[in-house]
Amino acid sequence: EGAEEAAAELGDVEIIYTGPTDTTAEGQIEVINALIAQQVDAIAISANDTDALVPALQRAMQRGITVISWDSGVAPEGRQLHLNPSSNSLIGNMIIKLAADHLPDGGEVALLSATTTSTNQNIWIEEMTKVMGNYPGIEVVATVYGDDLADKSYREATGLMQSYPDLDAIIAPTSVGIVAAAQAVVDAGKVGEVNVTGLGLPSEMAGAIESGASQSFAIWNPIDLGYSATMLAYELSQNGVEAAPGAEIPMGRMGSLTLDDNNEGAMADPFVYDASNIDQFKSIF
Amino acid sequence: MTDTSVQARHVPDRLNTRAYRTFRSWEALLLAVAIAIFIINSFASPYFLSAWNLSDATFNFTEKAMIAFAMALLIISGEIDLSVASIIALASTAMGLALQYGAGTPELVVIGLTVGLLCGAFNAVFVTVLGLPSIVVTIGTMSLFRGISFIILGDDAFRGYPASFSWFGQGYIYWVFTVEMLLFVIIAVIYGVLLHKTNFGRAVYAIGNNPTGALFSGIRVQRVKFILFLLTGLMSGVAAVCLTSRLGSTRPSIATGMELEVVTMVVLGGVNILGGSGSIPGVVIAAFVMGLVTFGLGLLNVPGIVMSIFIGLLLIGVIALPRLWAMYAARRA
Amino acid sequence: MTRFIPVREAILAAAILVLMILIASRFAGFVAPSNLANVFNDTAPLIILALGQMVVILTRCIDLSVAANLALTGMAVAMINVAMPGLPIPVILVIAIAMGAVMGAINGILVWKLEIPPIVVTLGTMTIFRGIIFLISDGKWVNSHEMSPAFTGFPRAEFLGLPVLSWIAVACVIGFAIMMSRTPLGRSIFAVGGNPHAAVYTGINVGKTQFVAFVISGALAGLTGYLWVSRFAVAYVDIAGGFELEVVAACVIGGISIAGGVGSVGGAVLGAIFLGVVKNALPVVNISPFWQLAISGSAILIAVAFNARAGRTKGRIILKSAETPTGGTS
Amino acid sequence: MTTQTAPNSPLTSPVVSMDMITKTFPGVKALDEVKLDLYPGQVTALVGENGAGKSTTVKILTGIYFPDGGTIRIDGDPVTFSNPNDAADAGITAIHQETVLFDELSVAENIFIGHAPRTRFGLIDKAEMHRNATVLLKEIGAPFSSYTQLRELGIANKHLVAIARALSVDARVVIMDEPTAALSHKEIEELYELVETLKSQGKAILFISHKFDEIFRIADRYTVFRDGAFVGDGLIADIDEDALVKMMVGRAVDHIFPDRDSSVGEDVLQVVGYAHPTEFADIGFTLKRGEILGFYGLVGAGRSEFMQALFGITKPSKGVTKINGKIRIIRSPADAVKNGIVYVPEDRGKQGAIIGLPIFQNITLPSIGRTSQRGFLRLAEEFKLAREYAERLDLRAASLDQDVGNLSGGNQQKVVIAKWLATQPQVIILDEPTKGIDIGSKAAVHEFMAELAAQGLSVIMVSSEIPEVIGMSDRVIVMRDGRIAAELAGADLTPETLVRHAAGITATPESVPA
Ligand SMILES: Nc1ncnc2c1ncn2[C@@H]1O[C@H](COP(=O)(O)OP(=O)(O)OP(=O)(O)O)[C@@H](O)[C@H]1O
Ligand SMILES: Nc1ncnc2c1ncn2[C@@H]1O[C@H](COP(=O)(O)OP(=O)(O)OP(=O)(O)O)[C@@H](O)[C@H]1O
Ligand SMILES: [Mg+2]
Ligand SMILES: [Mg+2]
Repeated sequence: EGAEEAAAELGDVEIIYTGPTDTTAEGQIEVINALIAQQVDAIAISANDTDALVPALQRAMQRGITVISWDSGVAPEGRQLHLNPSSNSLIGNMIIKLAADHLPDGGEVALLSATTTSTNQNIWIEEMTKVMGNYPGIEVVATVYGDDLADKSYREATGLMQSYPDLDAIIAPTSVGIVAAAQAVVDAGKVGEVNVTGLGLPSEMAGAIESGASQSFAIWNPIDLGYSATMLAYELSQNGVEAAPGAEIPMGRMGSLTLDDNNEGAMADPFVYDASNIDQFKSIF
Repeated sequence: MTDTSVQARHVPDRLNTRAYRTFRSWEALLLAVAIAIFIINSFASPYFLSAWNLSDATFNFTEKAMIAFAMALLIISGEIDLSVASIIALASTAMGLALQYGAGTPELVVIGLTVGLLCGAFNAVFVTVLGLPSIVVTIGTMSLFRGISFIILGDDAFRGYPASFSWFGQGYIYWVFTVEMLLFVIIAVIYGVLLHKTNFGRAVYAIGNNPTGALFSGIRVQRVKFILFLLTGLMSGVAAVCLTSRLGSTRPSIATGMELEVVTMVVLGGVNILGGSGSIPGVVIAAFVMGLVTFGLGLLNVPGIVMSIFIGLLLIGVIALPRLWAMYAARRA
Repeated sequence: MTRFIPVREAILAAAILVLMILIASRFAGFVAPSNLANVFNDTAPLIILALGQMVVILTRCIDLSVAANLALTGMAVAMINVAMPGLPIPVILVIAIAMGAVMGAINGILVWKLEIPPIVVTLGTMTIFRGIIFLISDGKWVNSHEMSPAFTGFPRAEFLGLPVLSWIAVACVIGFAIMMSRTPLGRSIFAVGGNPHAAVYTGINVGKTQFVAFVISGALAGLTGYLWVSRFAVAYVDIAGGFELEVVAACVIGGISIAGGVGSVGGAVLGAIFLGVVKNALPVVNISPFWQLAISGSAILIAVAFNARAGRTKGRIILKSAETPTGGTS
Repeated sequence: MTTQTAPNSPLTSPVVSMDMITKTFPGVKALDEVKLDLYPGQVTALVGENGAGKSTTVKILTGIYFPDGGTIRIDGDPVTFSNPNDAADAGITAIHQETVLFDELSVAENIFIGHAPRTRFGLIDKAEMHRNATVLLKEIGAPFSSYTQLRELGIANKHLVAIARALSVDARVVIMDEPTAALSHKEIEELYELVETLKSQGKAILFISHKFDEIFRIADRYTVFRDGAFVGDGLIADIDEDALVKMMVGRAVDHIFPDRDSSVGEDVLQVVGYAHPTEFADIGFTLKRGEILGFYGLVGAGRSEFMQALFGITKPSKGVTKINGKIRIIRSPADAVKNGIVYVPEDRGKQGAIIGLPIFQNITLPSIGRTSQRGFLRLAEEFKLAREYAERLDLRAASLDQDVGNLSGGNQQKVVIAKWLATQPQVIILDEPTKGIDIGSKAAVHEFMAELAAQGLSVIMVSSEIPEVIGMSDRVIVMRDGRIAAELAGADLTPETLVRHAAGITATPESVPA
């Protein structure tokens, strides 16, 4: 949606939105090859493997195609720049803060991640671990993986509540995981005892906020993200903007992106949703 | 003994029986499908008829096809190996591990192939020595092999393969012809000869049609099956080398779901999933068909999941249509 | 001598017991009745699907499309619920079962009338069904707050201390036990798998029996589709991805011979429970998540190897003076 | 044996009458406008060579195959059977040539599958089913219980179950396709009595057999087919054996066992102390060059089991094999073949022919090393070898490229024998070599065995047919319950002694039926 908006704004841009059969690197490479073959001007990719796409994307760049990654990144050799939805350290801090805010006296929290290979999840968790010192009394007791499958995430969440009867919060920085965990908490009758938080979409989480399984959660605006990625790709491929450390690249209504040493930049802060504003957003995204 | 019996009847060598013709027509049919897809593709997308693009498209099937040839023999013999994709994961992980200890390209290749062989041997022991059904064993080892990769790698990845290593999956022999294509052709020829022109191939067919009868005929059934599992493991090792080289990194989730695509390719190639019949030329054409379909639809930017509908329909349709036609013809006659 | 199947089941039951003791030694709470009830409830979909798969495998077929069937039905009923929130649950159930049965019938027809090998048919329909979910849903999710409370509430409503989901599994188990041992259909299913050639001579229509088996499996997949979506309160393209292999594994662990004709309802149920216990126990006994895959893989291998030993029948004994037979024939 | 109730009156009208029945398989016209009439209270023998179309007729009568043309009448009314149930409803039941039973089900379930007694709720009444099964089993003298798992029974007992199954429906027409092929002496006698009982109940019986003694003993009428065509029919009382054979084969066949010069040579095979935990014990003998050694015993005596151990399939617990005086270790059939020992199995469908492969590939399979070069196939050589042996055995086939699965039972057996002869072995083990083979081919097989022995091949022949054992063997080993009961030769070799040792009767020889 955001990409369409950007395309409309720019006028001379056609968006091809496509994806592989399953979320494997090999599948994405097939898609990249098809895009190379069509001689597109730019590829904006959200990778499911940091490294495996590098050779394919390098080939795309060799053939004069602009490559940027967004959301879930590609290693620096494989793209010109990477657009983070938000700064990783901000997200890392945000997810633990969301949990800690509701635990003034400290408590046990557990992490429910997606797959063991999801780049962004793991970076956020890493960033989160760095700032743990700022939250005394909060203890991360376990990290489990729901593989972005509803049933596995559900089971993992149930397992967490059994293994740690005193668990106070589950942090799931994944949209599948957070929904499944909230459902598991409702089914276990632990609403009020265990707070589910993390990153999720308002449309999917509205039920959990309503039931009280989740007090609050955060997310950036995916529409803005698509918009920004499109704008960036346009700037690089059509306006000859160089992606280099320190560069500032405009992205329409979203201001501009400042690149760090890895040619990475962050879009904006995640936004927190709770009972007070969920109804307003649940029908938007 | 000639005097008591009547004049020995002359039995001709061959009659072109219907079964024979049906067999012939399978490859013919498949070839027609492949050509049709090629033509449709070239009309549907202006980008299709380009040497470089077609060359890129071959990556869609070369690695799978390498395994498919060995798998074809295995399936003809009445067994199956669903763990091939997991063998790739384990072999790739082993290569990555060796890399950490400073292995160079030759060592990496040897390690990849060896691990493939060992995994094949592991399956073979369960199937031929313990006598368990291969579909079940390999459903187990499918989890086990990939599981070991996960234990070793966790959420990490091995990267930094030497530049010379990238030759296998990214190199070109001449102009647009890739190393993988060359390997594909060599392996196809080797397996074609092995299955159709040697005693070993004959034994494979005999076993697939009647394992007990083959045993009673003095064929070392378990040994042949053992070798077939080794070959399938080895080919998975080769595919692991190519794929790892192409991706330039290893993660435990590498090649997820590839086993079903390999089996699909083999079945599409006319190999009887129940064993006993099939041919390598059929599998070669099937590889092209699958590669062309995915690439052609990719050019039209059809999402992968919708593409899989086409593959599914192709799989059933290619078998169903001739039978429907025969039924229709029989009714009219 | 005649009763070798219960022996096989007893071994499996013992293995499950040992497993539970091991788990209990690390985490006592696991064997608390309430938790066991939870594990059973969690395993209920697997049990239901395993029963359907058992029938199919007994007739020498295999149904790899169950998970895709489940997902498609689940998505369809979820979308129906969104469109018509007032539709009563019994109607939803009927729709789910009927949809699943129709998909099973498609498999069955292809196997019966066109004689395409079942593994090929269901490999094909597996991808087709998944693709159709994408087409009807446009890749979007149906979320819990869009579903009606009655829709999501049904499987978790409690009755005599157990959720309805568990009760449905129990009902299926009892129904299948009767069907397999006491009805002509059950006997024909065994006969068709045991010796299809002989079944023809006996007047049993092999293809039709296989068709019926697929319809049964499909209907159960459809039923499970609704239960799954309502229980996890979400529907999307990938739900239950790869679950078909787990269902087959449950059957195989339960001693259902992949070659057809051999197996029992008890075996299928125990096989499913075995996997369910393993799956539920791993997270609670704090084993690193990276070990899970390898452990379940080994569990399958060990169980199957064990099973084959237990199931190996003793040959007939010719020697009158044969000492205690060692079982090591051929 | 019992009273002859049905007079051979031609006045009775047939219950079943087949007319102008035609059936074509790809490449083969199995039946060409044949006719067959079955009369109540009479036994009609259907005779013909292998592949004459007898079993095909049975399958058409029981609704398994649908004829391409012709009519079937029951009591004069035309009927069509579109599936086996239609035939069963019309009162036709059959014991098929192959055992068509279910290993995983119990004996009672096998008998009643498809028509089990039901309870009020429509469920199967197991108690009633077992009661009925027990009665039936007793009637045919079966020595096992209705609860037995079928897989635990030997071939002969399985055949009894098939018979019980056929009798479990209240039929007017009972078809028996080579029912005695797998049965022992005693069981055959019981079967004959059963046939008499059925006759006296007024049932029409179709009896298919290659054994002329039994045809003349129990049949009232005969019908002859040759190569799928009707040749003639009539009353048994009006014809003699030679005439019948002539009708069947189209020429005269003297089935006198070939004269053999039984001067035998040096020791070729020495077997010492073979034993197996459950199947056999203390088996030892020597086999000389050019000798035919018979192995007699009741079905289930363990002969096949032992032969398979010798051939490297079953693993014996102890035992030594010496070939030409040297100890040879045989762990697999491949080892055995390498050492010149080959085995023609009894169960040709499962163990012999590779159905799905063409005839020539079946024949060359164990000799592939000779027709190929450095592991690569040479098709011309294969066809040459295959044709040589196919013609020597007078194989009836459309082409050498034809799937063996489309051959008649007898012709499949010929392919299996051809396959082993092509390996040019030193020792050939023939397990029931003439079981299910027609009289013309049988004589050919006997002739051939004699010829092989004369050429210096040593033959072990496992057979349950007394005339064959006596007629062909230089020496006979009798097995009982997995052990050697006796070794007989010369004057000791009589039907009486064979049966006495095989059955373990030590007292005075009772009346032994020939
Ligand atoms: N399913 C089939 N497909 C093709 N040909 C067949 C099939 N069944 C039988 N035939 C052919 O039909 C002919 C008659 O076979 P049938 O089995 O009726 O012979 P038979 O008289 O019973 O012989 P036997 O005494 O050996 O049992 C044979 O030539 C056989 O090859
Ligand atoms: N219950 C059974 N299950 C499987 N195969 C059997 C069974 N019974 C017998 N067989 C096989 O069938 C063939 C014939 O068995 P049979 O009952 O004639 O016993 P046998 O030991 O072969 O005795 P003999 O050859 O002395 O008659 C053998 O090859 C045997 O291995
Ligand atoms: Mg016959
Ligand atoms: Mg025998």
